[in-house]
Amino acid sequence: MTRTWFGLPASPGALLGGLLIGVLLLAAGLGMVWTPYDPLAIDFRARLQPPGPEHWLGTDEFGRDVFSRALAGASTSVSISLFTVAAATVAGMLIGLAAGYLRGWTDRIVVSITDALLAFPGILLALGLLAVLGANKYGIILALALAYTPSVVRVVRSNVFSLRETGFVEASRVMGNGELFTMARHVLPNCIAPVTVLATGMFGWVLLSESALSFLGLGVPPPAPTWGNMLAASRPYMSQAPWLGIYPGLCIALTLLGINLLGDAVRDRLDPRMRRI
Amino acid sequence: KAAGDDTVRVSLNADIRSTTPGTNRDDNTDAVVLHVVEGLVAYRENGSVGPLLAESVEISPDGKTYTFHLRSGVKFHNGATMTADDVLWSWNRYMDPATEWRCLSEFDGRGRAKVEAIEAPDPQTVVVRLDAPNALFLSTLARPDCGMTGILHKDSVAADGSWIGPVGTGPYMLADWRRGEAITLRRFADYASLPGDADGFTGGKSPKVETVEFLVIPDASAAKAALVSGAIDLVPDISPADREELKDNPDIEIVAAETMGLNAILFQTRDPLMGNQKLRQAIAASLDTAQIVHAVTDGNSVPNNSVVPTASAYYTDVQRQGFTYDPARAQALLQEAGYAGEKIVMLTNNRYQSSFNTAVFAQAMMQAVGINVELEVLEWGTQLDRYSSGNYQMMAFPYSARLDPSLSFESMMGNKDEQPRKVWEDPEALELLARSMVVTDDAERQKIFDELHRRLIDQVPMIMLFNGSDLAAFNSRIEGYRPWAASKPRLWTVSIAG
Amino acid sequence: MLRFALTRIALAVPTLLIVAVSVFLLIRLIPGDPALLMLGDMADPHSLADFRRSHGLDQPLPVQFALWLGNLAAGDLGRSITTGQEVLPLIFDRFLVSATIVVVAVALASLVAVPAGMLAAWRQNSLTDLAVVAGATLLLSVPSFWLGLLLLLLFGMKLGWLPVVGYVPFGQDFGAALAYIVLPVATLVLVEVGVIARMARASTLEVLRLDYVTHARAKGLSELAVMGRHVFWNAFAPTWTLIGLILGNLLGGIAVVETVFTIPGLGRLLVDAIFARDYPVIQGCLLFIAGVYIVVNLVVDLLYPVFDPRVTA
Amino acid sequence: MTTGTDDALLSIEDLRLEAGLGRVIAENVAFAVRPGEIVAVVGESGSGKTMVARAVLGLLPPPVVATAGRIVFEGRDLRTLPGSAMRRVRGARIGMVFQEPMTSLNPALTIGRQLDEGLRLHTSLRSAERRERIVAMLGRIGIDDPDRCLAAYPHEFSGGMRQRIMLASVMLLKPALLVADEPTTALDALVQRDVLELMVELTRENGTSVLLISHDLSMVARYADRVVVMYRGRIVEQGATDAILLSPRHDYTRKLLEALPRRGRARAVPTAEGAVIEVRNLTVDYPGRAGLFRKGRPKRAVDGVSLSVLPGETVAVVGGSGSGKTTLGRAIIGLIRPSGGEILFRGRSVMGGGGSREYRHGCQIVFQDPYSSLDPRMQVGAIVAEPLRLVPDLSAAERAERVRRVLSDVGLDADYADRFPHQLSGGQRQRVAIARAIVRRPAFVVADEPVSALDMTVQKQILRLFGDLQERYGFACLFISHDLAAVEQVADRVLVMKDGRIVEAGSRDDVFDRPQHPYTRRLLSAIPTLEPLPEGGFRLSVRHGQEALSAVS
Ligand SMILES: Nc1ncnc2c1ncn2[C@@H]1O[C@H](COP(=O)(O)OP(=O)(O)OP(=O)(O)O)[C@@H](O)[C@H]1O
Ligand SMILES: Nc1ncnc2c1ncn2[C@@H]1O[C@H](COP(=O)(O)OP(=O)(O)OP(=O)(O)O)[C@@H](O)[C@H]1O
Ligand SMILES: [Mg+2]
Ligand SMILES: [Mg+2]
Repeated sequence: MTRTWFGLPASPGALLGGLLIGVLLLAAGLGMVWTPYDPLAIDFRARLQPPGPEHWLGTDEFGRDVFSRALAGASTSVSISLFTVAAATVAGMLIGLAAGYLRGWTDRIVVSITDALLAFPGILLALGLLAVLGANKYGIILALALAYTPSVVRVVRSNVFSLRETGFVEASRVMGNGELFTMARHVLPNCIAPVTVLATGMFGWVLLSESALSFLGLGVPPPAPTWGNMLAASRPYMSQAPWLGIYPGLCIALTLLGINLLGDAVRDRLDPRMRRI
Repeated sequence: KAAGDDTVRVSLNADIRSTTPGTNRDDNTDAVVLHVVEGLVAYRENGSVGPLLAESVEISPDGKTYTFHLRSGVKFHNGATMTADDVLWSWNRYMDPATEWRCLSEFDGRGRAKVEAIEAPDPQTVVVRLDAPNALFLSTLARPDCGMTGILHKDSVAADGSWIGPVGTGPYMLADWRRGEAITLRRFADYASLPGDADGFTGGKSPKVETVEFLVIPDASAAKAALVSGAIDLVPDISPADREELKDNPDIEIVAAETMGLNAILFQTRDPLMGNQKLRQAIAASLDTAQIVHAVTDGNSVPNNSVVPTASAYYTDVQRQGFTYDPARAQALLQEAGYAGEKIVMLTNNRYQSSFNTAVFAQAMMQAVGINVELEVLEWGTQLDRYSSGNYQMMAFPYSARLDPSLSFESMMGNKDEQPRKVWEDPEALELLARSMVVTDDAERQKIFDELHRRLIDQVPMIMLFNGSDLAAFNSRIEGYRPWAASKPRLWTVSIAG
Repeated sequence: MLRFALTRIALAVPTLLIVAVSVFLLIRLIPGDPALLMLGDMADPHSLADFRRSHGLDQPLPVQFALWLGNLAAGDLGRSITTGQEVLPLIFDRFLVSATIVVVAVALASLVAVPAGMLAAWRQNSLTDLAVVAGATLLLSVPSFWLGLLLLLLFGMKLGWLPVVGYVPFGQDFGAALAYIVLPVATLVLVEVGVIARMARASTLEVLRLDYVTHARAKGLSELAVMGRHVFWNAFAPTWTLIGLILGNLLGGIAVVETVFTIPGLGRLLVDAIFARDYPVIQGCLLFIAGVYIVVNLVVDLLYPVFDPRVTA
Repeated sequence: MTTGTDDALLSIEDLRLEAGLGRVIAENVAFAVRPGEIVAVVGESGSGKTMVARAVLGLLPPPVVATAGRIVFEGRDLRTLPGSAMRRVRGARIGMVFQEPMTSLNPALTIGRQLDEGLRLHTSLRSAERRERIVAMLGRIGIDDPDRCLAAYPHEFSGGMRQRIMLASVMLLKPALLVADEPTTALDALVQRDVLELMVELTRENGTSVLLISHDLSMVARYADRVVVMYRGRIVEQGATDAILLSPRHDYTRKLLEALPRRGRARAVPTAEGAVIEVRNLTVDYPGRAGLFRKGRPKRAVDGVSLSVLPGETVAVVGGSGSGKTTLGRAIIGLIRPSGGEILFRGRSVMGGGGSREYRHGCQIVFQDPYSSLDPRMQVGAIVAEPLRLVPDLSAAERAERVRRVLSDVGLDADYADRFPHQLSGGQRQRVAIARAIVRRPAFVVADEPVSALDMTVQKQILRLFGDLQERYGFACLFISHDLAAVEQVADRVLVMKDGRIVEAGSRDDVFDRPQHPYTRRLLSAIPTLEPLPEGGFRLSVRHGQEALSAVS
């Protein structure tokens, strides 16, 4: 077998997933530099216009162009998800490694805290942190990262525990390598595969959480658009101006679909059984 | 619902907090409880105070003694007849700190008034003596948030003083309260009504519907859906957006009324930047009030730059003179102010759509003249905290309804050293306000309010925008429902068609 | 088994303690004043002070914390600041409402999703498989409140088949209760079906690879018998863990769905309490939710050997 | 080629198997099984044995299909049989036993239910009668308490027991043909023999024919009447067992036979120097599973073992599964902390403080499972270079040179250096593991079952390589294995372990030719060996008579 590590198999699901995510990233990139209208520009005369040649996806209650907002929202939503996942992953890996490495009391404390966090509804965590940090993008990233870190810790920790027992970690010990070196050289890199799988899944959950937070009034504060707060804000107009909710909803659903499909492909790729064939 | 069903179902956006008047309450609690209990005096539709359980009130020339002559033949829900003893008993209960009456401090000398004595020379008369004249004594008694100082029968509390339930004199009796779900009221057959039409909380009340059910529906879309599907009959406060949607529905009727709330943009005049009066004037000139109000309320409310509500009896041509929208002048004022593009943060919240939308529109207009303003959207509890500590530069803020202009002014005026939440602390204006609270003559008071308005427009400690309106939507089988300035649904005016 | 349960419960104590301390501190870090929220902008400083005094909010934090912990040890969670109700019965009432909906929804979702996932695995790479996978992924990708609102618009308003909002307890009027929970349950079912079906499919695929399945076939068993007797129990074990996790998470309150359908559940109670800074209720809710989470996980683990006898509790 | 005859129970004609689009897995497969006969299919790993067996039952895994040929069983072509008719054949007429005893029983169902299942399906017996039969059968296969066994779950039994139960479940239905796909590879020598003996007995009793699949020629030679040799999807040779052993015609068959390990010359072991490793009275305990309020009872895995290994010498440790061999090796290398005794490296104690640097560098281990001992994310070059990291005064160039040298020593080309472990065959992986162990020129190497995971031909290469390397680098070796044939080939001295103790020790020739302890004798008799005959060909021989055989069954 050749080194096609991320050479994904040409399954239709993976292709579709890749396509969707490609389009998403493109849109997010585009949204950062260009949108047809200013996504924040208010137009008193053009409120709640249905989709048409002038405003492709219509306008919202402030007369803002929905298409521009969806584009601009893509970059916000994607960057929130990306940063959250990145933060949760990095923190989770470090803590999980420490717990798995130090064991004993450190481990017991880490387990108690992660259990407590897992048993804690995310909403309060989000509200608490948002209120302390100010309701903004960074607060949300931090709050959601805190909510998702325990899952990473758990996965990494249990992986470290089982990796410690594997032959190659023992082999490293027999070579006379120090524990820290062994952790860095052999344990850490081998945690990356399961964490990657977890991270792809998490990306989708974060996207959903962000919109659910907006729905409960705790999301990224308007007027900056995210798909979540666009969707949440569309609620009063659901039957009057359905396009307000349908497009951001569709964006979220399609992104999630893409991520899930891609995640499945990555998982298949990383499955040791698949690798052995 | 089946025809002939003698129940009106009304949505409430939150459960009531208790059934106790003036204690542990919020707007919804007041709305429900004031169907059950009544006070000696009550607000009329224009914000003036009229007698309710009292036949008449005499004020002594020195303004310190109030004599209430009680109406005869008024029955409590348990059948007992109301007498001066019941008034004394109720008053003493309110004045007991253990009751935790929210308006206790208004009458025990810590606040504006001190009631030195209360006595009942005969069963139909109650005399109250104050330490000093006070123009607001009756308005305070009538305040909905004080529970209208409602007169209760002593059966309302148990022997140990704990609350059982309101035994009042109102047109409806409390039948059932399923927490978090619904409150059921039943018609009081022996209700003794004043003559004439309903006028605010006073006037004629002739309950026609047997049962009133308040259903707790926190979500506005859900309430709308329930109304459309016929699950409920009345939503007292739909959003302007919903009006657009419902107005073509033949089964639904919508009625609007201006309220006495104050929707405003507040400035922190002690902020180094916002302390600059020219800058504030520039901001005022940059805002097209009419445009904002039209957009925020979907044309349902009228613009009002004055603290005196449009529905108030004191709202005159003077109050109609507001800020002028003039971007060029705004820019000139900015120059004069020496404003160099410093960042200004405007707070708003995501609970009250009108505050939020106001902020968004105002931001756009201010940016148009070159003011660098940023929005910070807070959770309501947090904004309230910032408001009360005075820790902000600008904020879009909704004051709840005060029915007397003195109280409206008082809500935003005061010394910031004593109360950081106060907005306007011009000493001369404060003087005027203090006078308006003592003077009982209407013309005199009007003059004071006019003067206050002129100063407000000049000093711009805040920008009043509109009072807001209550949009009630109801099933067309309901007749006689009228929203009014106090934002409190009144079901005693309602009947069911056919 | 008993020892196992006791051990787990003992281990949960520090977790609960951490929850208790962090909740207490966290909610007090959040700006916002219950007195102000309760009394509104009209309140004058005197009534605010009265209010704080009568609710013990004027005490120093350590004193408040010690008082709360002390009462907690005695099983008293205090009284709500906003309604004055006792917190424990309040939480319990609301929990019953949420739990009814969650349990019904998760049970229904499992009933649909597990067979669907197994069918898809059994017919791997067929059209059926594709349909199940695509459907599950799609359902997984729809925000629950959006789905809920769509259902509400369609069945409640457009078609008018079902009551749109509110809740009737089962004890009161069974038929009405049923009608009221159809939509919220359907929303949850649709969302969770996707998750469970994918898991069921994956674990069935795993089991289908194993020798004993081939062996069962080599005995001449029909496919139905193979799937039902040999594959189901083994594939269900990991799915069961997932279902347990979902239950544990949802029982903590389904704030979003409760908001959409106006259900007086635990999630809504918590969110409202947060908005009102109703400290005793927030503290009580969170401790309760953490406890429920721990208990559900314990029960799941205790039941696991039923599906997989290799694991002894 | 001899194909289906009229008297054949099963005859396969011209069978062709393909996976997906035209990848041929087997073609032109043709052989027959007559009633009562045991036919063995042998061949290297991946030659298609399993697929052919599965084709007989119509249970090919999804991408694999039979595209041509006939499988005639009792006069009917199974390939064209409809599903329902096929299901009546499965179990009732053809039974199948799989390789892995751990996974061929359903972990979630009791033994009773799994045994009953087939009977209920294929017979019309009442439940009491079925139970009676099952209990009788369980007794027959040597289960002490059959009634309790019915309610037990598979995980409560050892591997050997499970495989017997499997056999019982198949034989209950008295099938005409038993297909056994490597039924014993996962078991240790003693257990392996038990299970096979039982299988032969049961099939004899019922007159069942057997299609036995294996890659172990010596085992096949002992039980099979006829042998079919497969190589890369084709049959290269078939015939009576004796004939094939005596005169193997095909090259591959010959290679297979020659790959069998055999005893080397006894070496002169230098005795003058002191021991590299000396172990005195070593004891190792595993902590038992502890609860919250109680400490588990520790399990003693190694119990008072003493041994010494001289420089350049190979000392083998043999013994049944679970006898403590691995534990001993790991304790010596410092991976497990012993609970008692002493370990000396070059005369100095290494207990406490983890041992000196010299000891750490001087002692290496080759693990039992090469795959899991190689980091899947590192390339071969990096894996082999890693131990050199800690060697002082070694320039990068020297290091690279050392790696290149050692790779070529173990027979891996330089271009293997940038492959990942999963891109190597089992034998190549084992070479990498060995290279890594010796790259630092250790004085002492523990080899824990270095060949048990490999197939015969590869096994032979590795054993030979090991000998060569030892000659070249002169390290001492503790060779752990339960494979007596391999031990016989490489060991200078042999230690026999049982239940954590050494029951016999001596020179290789002494132990193999004059075993003292009964356990050693039993072990030796468990494995048949094929001895080359001077005139060419091979003969089956069983050591130390039948005395030990009967002692077990
Ligand atoms: N499910 C499958 N899909 C595709 N190819 C397969 C599958 N299973 C096995 N093969 C291929 O079929 C060929 C024959 O495999 P088979 O399992 O019959 O070998 P074997 O002779 O039994 O080997 P071993 O001794 O290792 O068990 C191999 O090349 C293998 O890679
Ligand atoms: N980590 C462990 N914890 C507890 N007991 C163990 C552990 N590892 C091994 N044992 C027990 O110690 C005994 C010796 O095990 P060991 O692995 O040394 O046997 P072995 O001779 O190498 O067997 P095999 O031939 O199967 O590899 C066995 O009874 C085993 O069950
Ligand atoms: Mg095979
Ligand atoms: Mg071993």
